[in-house]
Amino acid sequence: MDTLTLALLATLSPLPAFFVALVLLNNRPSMAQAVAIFGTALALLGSVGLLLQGPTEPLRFAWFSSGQIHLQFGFLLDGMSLMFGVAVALITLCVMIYSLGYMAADPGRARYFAMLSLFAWAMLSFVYAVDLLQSFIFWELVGLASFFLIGFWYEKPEASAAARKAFLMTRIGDVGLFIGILMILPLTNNFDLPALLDPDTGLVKLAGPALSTITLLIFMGIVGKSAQFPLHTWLPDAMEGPTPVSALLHSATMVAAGVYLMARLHPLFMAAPDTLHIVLAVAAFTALLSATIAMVATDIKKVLAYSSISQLGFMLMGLAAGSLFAGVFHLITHAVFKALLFLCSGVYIHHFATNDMREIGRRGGRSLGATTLGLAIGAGALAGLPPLAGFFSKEEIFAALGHEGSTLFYIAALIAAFLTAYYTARMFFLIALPDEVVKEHHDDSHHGSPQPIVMLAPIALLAIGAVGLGFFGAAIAAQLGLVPAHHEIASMLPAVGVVILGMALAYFDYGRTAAPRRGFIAAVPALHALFVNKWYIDEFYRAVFVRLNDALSALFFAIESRFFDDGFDQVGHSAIRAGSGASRLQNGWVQFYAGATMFFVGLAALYIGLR
Amino acid sequence: MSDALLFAPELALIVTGLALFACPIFEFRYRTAWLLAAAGGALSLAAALLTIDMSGQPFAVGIYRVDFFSQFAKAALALGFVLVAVISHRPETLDRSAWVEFPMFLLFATLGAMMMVSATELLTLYIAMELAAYPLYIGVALHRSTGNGGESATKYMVQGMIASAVSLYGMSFLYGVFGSTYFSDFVQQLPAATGQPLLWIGTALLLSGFLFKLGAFPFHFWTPDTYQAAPHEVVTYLATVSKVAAIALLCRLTALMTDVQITTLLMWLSIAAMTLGNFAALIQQDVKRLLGYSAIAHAGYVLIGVQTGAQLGFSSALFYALGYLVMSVACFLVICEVGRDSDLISIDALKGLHQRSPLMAATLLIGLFGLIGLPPTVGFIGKWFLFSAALEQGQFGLVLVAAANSVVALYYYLIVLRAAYLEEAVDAAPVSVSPWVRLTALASMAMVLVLGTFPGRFWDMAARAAQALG
Amino acid sequence: MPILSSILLVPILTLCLLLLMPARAVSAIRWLCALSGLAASALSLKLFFAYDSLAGGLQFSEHVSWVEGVGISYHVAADGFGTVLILLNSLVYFTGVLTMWDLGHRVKEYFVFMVLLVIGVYGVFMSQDLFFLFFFYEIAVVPMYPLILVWGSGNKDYAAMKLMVFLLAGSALLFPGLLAIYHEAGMQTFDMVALATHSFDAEFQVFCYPFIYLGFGVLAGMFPFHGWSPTGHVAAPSAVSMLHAGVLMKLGAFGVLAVGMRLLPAGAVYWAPTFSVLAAIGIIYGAFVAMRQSDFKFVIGFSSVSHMGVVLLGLNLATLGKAGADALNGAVFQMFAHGVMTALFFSTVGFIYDRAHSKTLADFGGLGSQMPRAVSLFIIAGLCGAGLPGLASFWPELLVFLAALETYPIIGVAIIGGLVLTAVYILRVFALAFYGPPNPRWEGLRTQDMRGMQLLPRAILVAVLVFFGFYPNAMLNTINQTTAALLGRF
Amino acid sequence: MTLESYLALGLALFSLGLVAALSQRNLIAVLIGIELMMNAASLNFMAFNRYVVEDPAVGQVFVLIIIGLAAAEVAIFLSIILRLYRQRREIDSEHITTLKG
Amino acid sequence: MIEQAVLYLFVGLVLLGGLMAAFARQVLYAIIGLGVALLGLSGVFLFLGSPFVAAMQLLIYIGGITVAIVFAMMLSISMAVQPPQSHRGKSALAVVAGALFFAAVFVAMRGAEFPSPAGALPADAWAISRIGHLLLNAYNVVFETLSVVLLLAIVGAILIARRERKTA
Repeated sequence: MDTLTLALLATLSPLPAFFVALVLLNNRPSMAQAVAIFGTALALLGSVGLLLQGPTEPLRFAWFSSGQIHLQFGFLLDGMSLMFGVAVALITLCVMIYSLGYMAADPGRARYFAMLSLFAWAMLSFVYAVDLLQSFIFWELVGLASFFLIGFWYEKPEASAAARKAFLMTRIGDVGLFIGILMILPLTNNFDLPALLDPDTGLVKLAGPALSTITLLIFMGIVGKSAQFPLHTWLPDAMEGPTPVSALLHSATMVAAGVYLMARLHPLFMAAPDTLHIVLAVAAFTALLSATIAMVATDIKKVLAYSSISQLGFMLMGLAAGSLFAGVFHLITHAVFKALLFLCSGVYIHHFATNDMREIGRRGGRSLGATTLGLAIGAGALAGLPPLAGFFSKEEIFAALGHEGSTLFYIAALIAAFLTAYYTARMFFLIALPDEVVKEHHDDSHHGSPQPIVMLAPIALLAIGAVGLGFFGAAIAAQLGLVPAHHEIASMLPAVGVVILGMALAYFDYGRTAAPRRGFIAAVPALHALFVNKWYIDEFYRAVFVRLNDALSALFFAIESRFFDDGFDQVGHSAIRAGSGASRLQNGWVQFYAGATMFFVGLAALYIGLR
Repeated sequence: MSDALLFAPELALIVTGLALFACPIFEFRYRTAWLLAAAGGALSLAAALLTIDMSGQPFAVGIYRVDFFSQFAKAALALGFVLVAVISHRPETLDRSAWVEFPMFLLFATLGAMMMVSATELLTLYIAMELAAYPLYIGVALHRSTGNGGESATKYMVQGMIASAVSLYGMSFLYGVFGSTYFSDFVQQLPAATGQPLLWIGTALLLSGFLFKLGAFPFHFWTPDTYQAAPHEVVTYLATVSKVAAIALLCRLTALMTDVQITTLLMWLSIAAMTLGNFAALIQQDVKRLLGYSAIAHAGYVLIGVQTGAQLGFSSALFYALGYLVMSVACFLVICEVGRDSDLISIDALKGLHQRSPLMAATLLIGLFGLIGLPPTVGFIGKWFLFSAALEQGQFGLVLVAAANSVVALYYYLIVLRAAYLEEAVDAAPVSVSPWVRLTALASMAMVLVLGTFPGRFWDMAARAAQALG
Repeated sequence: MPILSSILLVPILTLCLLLLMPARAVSAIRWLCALSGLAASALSLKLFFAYDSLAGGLQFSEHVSWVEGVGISYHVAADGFGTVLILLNSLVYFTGVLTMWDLGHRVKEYFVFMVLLVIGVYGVFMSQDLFFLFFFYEIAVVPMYPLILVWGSGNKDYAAMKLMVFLLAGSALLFPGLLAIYHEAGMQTFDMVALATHSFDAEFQVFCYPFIYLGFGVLAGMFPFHGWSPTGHVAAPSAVSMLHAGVLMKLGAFGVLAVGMRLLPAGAVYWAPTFSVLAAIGIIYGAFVAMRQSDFKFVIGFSSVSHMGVVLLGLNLATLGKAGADALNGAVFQMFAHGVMTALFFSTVGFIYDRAHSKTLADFGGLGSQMPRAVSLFIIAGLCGAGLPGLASFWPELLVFLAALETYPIIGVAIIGGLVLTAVYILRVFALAFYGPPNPRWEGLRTQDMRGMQLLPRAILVAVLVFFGFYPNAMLNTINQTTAALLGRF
Repeated sequence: MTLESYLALGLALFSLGLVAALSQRNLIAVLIGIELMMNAASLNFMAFNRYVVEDPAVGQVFVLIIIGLAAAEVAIFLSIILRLYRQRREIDSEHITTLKG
Repeated sequence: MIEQAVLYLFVGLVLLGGLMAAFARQVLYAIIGLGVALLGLSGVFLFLGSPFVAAMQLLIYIGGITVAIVFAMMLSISMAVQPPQSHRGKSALAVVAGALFFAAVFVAMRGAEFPSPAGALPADAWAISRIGHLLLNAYNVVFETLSVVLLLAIVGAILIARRERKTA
């Protein structure tokens, strides 16, 4: 098949699935599921086909012209997009298959699968977009699809609020992104990515000093999408969505879009050192911040959510440190193992109907053996335990940070890695090694098997990925057209050290038989409270921004009703009053009439006479 | 013979008038007199249209001129008279003992109006003016009610007499300044006399008689009171034929003797009239009274055209006069029909008119839309011409004031419309509308709309008429 | 066959037929109007495709002298803008008739007024004569009063009067303005094509332009003269709100474009900074006020104020700076997109209101599971309002934002930031009315969701939104040449 | 006496008539005031007739017509007063103020 | 000299009558004032060269109109006998209006210039026959119209003054 067909297949095929599932098959969920999975499978097929064909010239088509803008749409088929496209399609498909089990009892699953298709379409189109504006459009649509998915159970007020929050927080970032993109246009008159990135004729040359501003604004969008501080708070809340959705959104796709965009525009960022410093600082701070929160969270999805934020910080650090490969590599490995972790947690949640790790553990989480194994692999990968995938990709990031020579950030990353290892292990220990196990007679009849094959198969697939992907670093680098540096064993030591240290501490706190089962941080109550309350950031936002917004809208509303509405009414009333005044002249007394008349006649005569 | 032809519109009325005079003597029924009057009016209208292109002086040289202007105005007057005559097929609010004579009064008033527009000499003008006025004093006084009829007539007449005395006094000055009563002499001697304040005082005073007929500020006081408590049919006449005659005369006199002092005065009068009329109308509860105030406001609008002192202004004023005639007929026709049994008509009495008589409601709608100045009625295009004429003189501010005024006016017209069209009836008994009135209603609606959408022909006529003013 | 006059004649004939039909023949009346809407739509589509977008300029010109003495002529022609907006009007007309399919109260009169309104709107979009432009403009405005008063709801007395007073106050400004143009040119013609050849004195332009802009701007819901619009929306029946927000408000913007900017370019340039600021304030202001409303239609009403601010901003920016073409394209595109979008909004809200007899947000809650189709449609409209890509209004906003950013960076940043505000109030509606646990009070509505014929008009509107969302070229190709021609005047 | 003094006399008469018309309570007295105003105009005509005009007959005719019309006017007004009196039992101008506002 | 004195007497009568009419507390005095003023006026007319008009003034105005007014006055006999409390403010305002008018016109009148007759008047200029001639030729329309007006006035007056029939 030719490239265009494949590209169309890879991007467009979920769209008809979305439409059909939503509009035509709304009352036939099983057919809707089939259609959706078929669509995504086709997309996977397409993307794999593209990958096999290897990088080619971008395909471009004119889209619209207005004034001096000439926009095009098309497909950018370089190594990064090919690789990432496959990852997206694959993980989406995994999640869909998994959802067959997870959502089996939900009456609205036709809508669910439709929205997944919509999501797949938007995300894949985003990945392959050749034009920055095209990227933005699908970036927004990704946000929209995730809005619907997070708020899938819209009858739950929390879910609806979470969806809203996600949409708004990312929108705030998008404003920056949008401005940034629009600032590019006058400089280049088009948004063609290869042209923009061209080192000789691209934006780097054209923008000059404005480049810092532009990249910073674009980074704002990335902050929103990839849930970096200070716009990260939507992501944990977004866990209100169905767990497979979390797996999808917070592993390979939605949040990855930000990192992907940064990777896409990496040359631009590299040319703007000021921005890079800010990126590094924000990412490092985010990584630390969210790791500390994850340390004390008890909700398994919250832990995973904060770990996502933290890992995204890692990726951005890697990119900002100058290593495209480090960022992308971690992005891909993270996609796999985080999806794995979410899917595993989904099994627990589905089965035990709770998110609380302690509760899961107590009620026999480890009895779900396959899942617990998956959890162990995922957790290991996340913690960066060699030789799992996470180890290699994180190692690249450390190397990049070390290479770049910013000791401060290197240390920050180490601490974050330490914390990651700690809370990951904590999670695992809480589930797998509870202090007591309450045997309960679980009535499985209405649930079916706790680990149906449709749920286990994706887990297995991803687990394999999480184990093996680390060894494909060179291949991935090759796809990116890079040659990964060889790392000395010695340079790996600090990283491995902190990981082991973290896990050990977690074992000391939670794993061993006489463990206190409370984190070491509980020793410092102030910090503990800070972490448990997520650094009070939500409260701060509520107290400042939400209230500011409310106050402003109240102010404007008051202006509207007091000044404009009442003002109009006042004008009306004074007209009426003027009317009654005027008609009071008409007092019914004929001589007054005549007198007034003659008075004015006299005035008129005087006017003429005196001239 | 040709003289008789020139005088044909008036002659038709005179002949009919004599026949009408015989009606009470031979104790004919009202129906006969009514039919006779309508037929006479139609005849006169036909005659006016027939002679519209003629010009000449049927009587002694200089006192009476027939030209396009006069015939155009006469056609309008005759049209108004016919419409009013048809509408008053059962003038219940009129003293029943005077029914048979009633058409005669209207007819002679019309005759007076016709003579006014042709008169080119002060004495003729004066007597024509009085001929046009006295029958209306009588008509207003012939209200059946034992309540306010007399009051209304008294007020009307006191102010009318004062206005005519002022007018007469003004004529005396013109007589003195020019030493003649002939307009032709005026024109001749005007250049020499422009510096005379007495000339312009005389002119201003002379105009007051017509301002009174028009109901313009400061001679507007009679309008609401008289409209409210005079017999509906007489009010209809006052609101239509009378106005046309007054506007025509104002045009003729202003065209004759234009001076910046007079036009400035008229401009201020115009502003005062429309502002006062519109604002005072806002709080009215009685429909006829409200329309009285609206008439004051419209007098103000028409004066916009007159005060330009230019041909475009006169033609726009004449065109508006024609439009105002048909719009008013449409409105008052409804009032005559709906208010047949009551002396006073409050806005509430119109409630649910669309159920009681869709035709009447539609007529009122079209009429009021016209008065508001909305397309596709003649009110819109009429205002367009008027404002355009003022802007030709660069009077942007005046137009702005007038336009703002029309917004104020909107309110009270809509209140009336709302009652008629949009509210449910209290008493849903259908209004019985005689076929004649039906026809008149349709005709007036058609005229309002046709004049509004295809104004070309009529505008050309008005322009020609203004041209004839010289 | 002269296509523009045919388009105009369709509703005129419909009106005549309607007047002749007995009021009892309700279903015949409906079908007549639907057919008329369909015919008008077909003709408008034909016009849309027949318009030679490469040549641009005024096409399908028809010229008949009307009042020769003063130079009034019936001159209709369509440029790119007119073509697009005529199409919009047909669309809203047709879907509006279908939306009111279930009307039972004084049906004949309703359609009479509605058709009258439609005639006026068509007339404005195709008139090339100042007189006829204003003539049709007023015709379009007036029927709103009875339509709101008889078929409206709530505080309709007040709303209808307020609307009329505002709009006619706008025409009170226009009236002297338009006539002043005529007399200043001294060409004895109201023909805009001819007047456009006259270069007006700069001082006059500066003096006259505000009258034109404000006069038309009132109808376009410009801040701070927007008060009539939300109030009117709330009280009006749904199809009237559709026409009102969908096309009527566009008349204002179109007037600014066709009269103000075309004839008085120097005035437009002079005033553009001031009016840009006002428009930008309107965008932000409308969004903030919308955030606090408790009534569906008030939210949409203020969102219209906000969105029309984008149109007006685009118009003003068109006169300034390099990105003029984008700004103007954006403004015109936004007129169309907003028209379709609000039509969808009101059509859907009207549907909900007809069944629930409530428009109060807090009354609902969880309606999403009770009337999923209606709610979905509303959500689509809402997302369009929020400027989501893939729906038509993304493009115009993009273009206007771009121009704003280039011309007035601060305004640009502020209004792009306004996107968040838009999202806030739209999502607030979703959260209050559609999401959350279903309210047992509306359980009865489960069986009354949209179906069949009720779905049709809304589906058409959605299709249009999506079509132009992904294929903006269909719009931009049509208007590009006209934009370029107009920009040539500055 | 000069023309000016005749005119001044006429003006005085007109003004006095006006005062009468405006201040008298009895409608008949109001009528009297108006008659005086008309007579002031007559006086002007006669005066101009004497001093200014080429053909003095015109002014005389004018005055004659004025007299005739005044008679008609008085007849009508008196009958209206009569009617008013029958309706209200008085002809006090200050009491016929039902129609107002 | 005596002529002058008589003229001034008539002028005095006019003013006196006017004052009486304007300020009389009783209608009767107002009527008498009217009569006096008209009488004076007809005298002035004599001096202005027109005995015919003076006679007409006497005959029609004093003999006809004033008498008619006297008859009408009988109606309001109660008011005539017992004059109502005068409204002082109102009279003052009326005087102000009158004075304003007087002043305004007077100011204008002072600067007025009037044309004087071009040549000597023809001999029969003041002849009564000339009036008749005018009325029947140039002013025939006016004359006819006057008769119509009078006729209408009479018919109207009768109709108005007739007792209203009770309407059904």
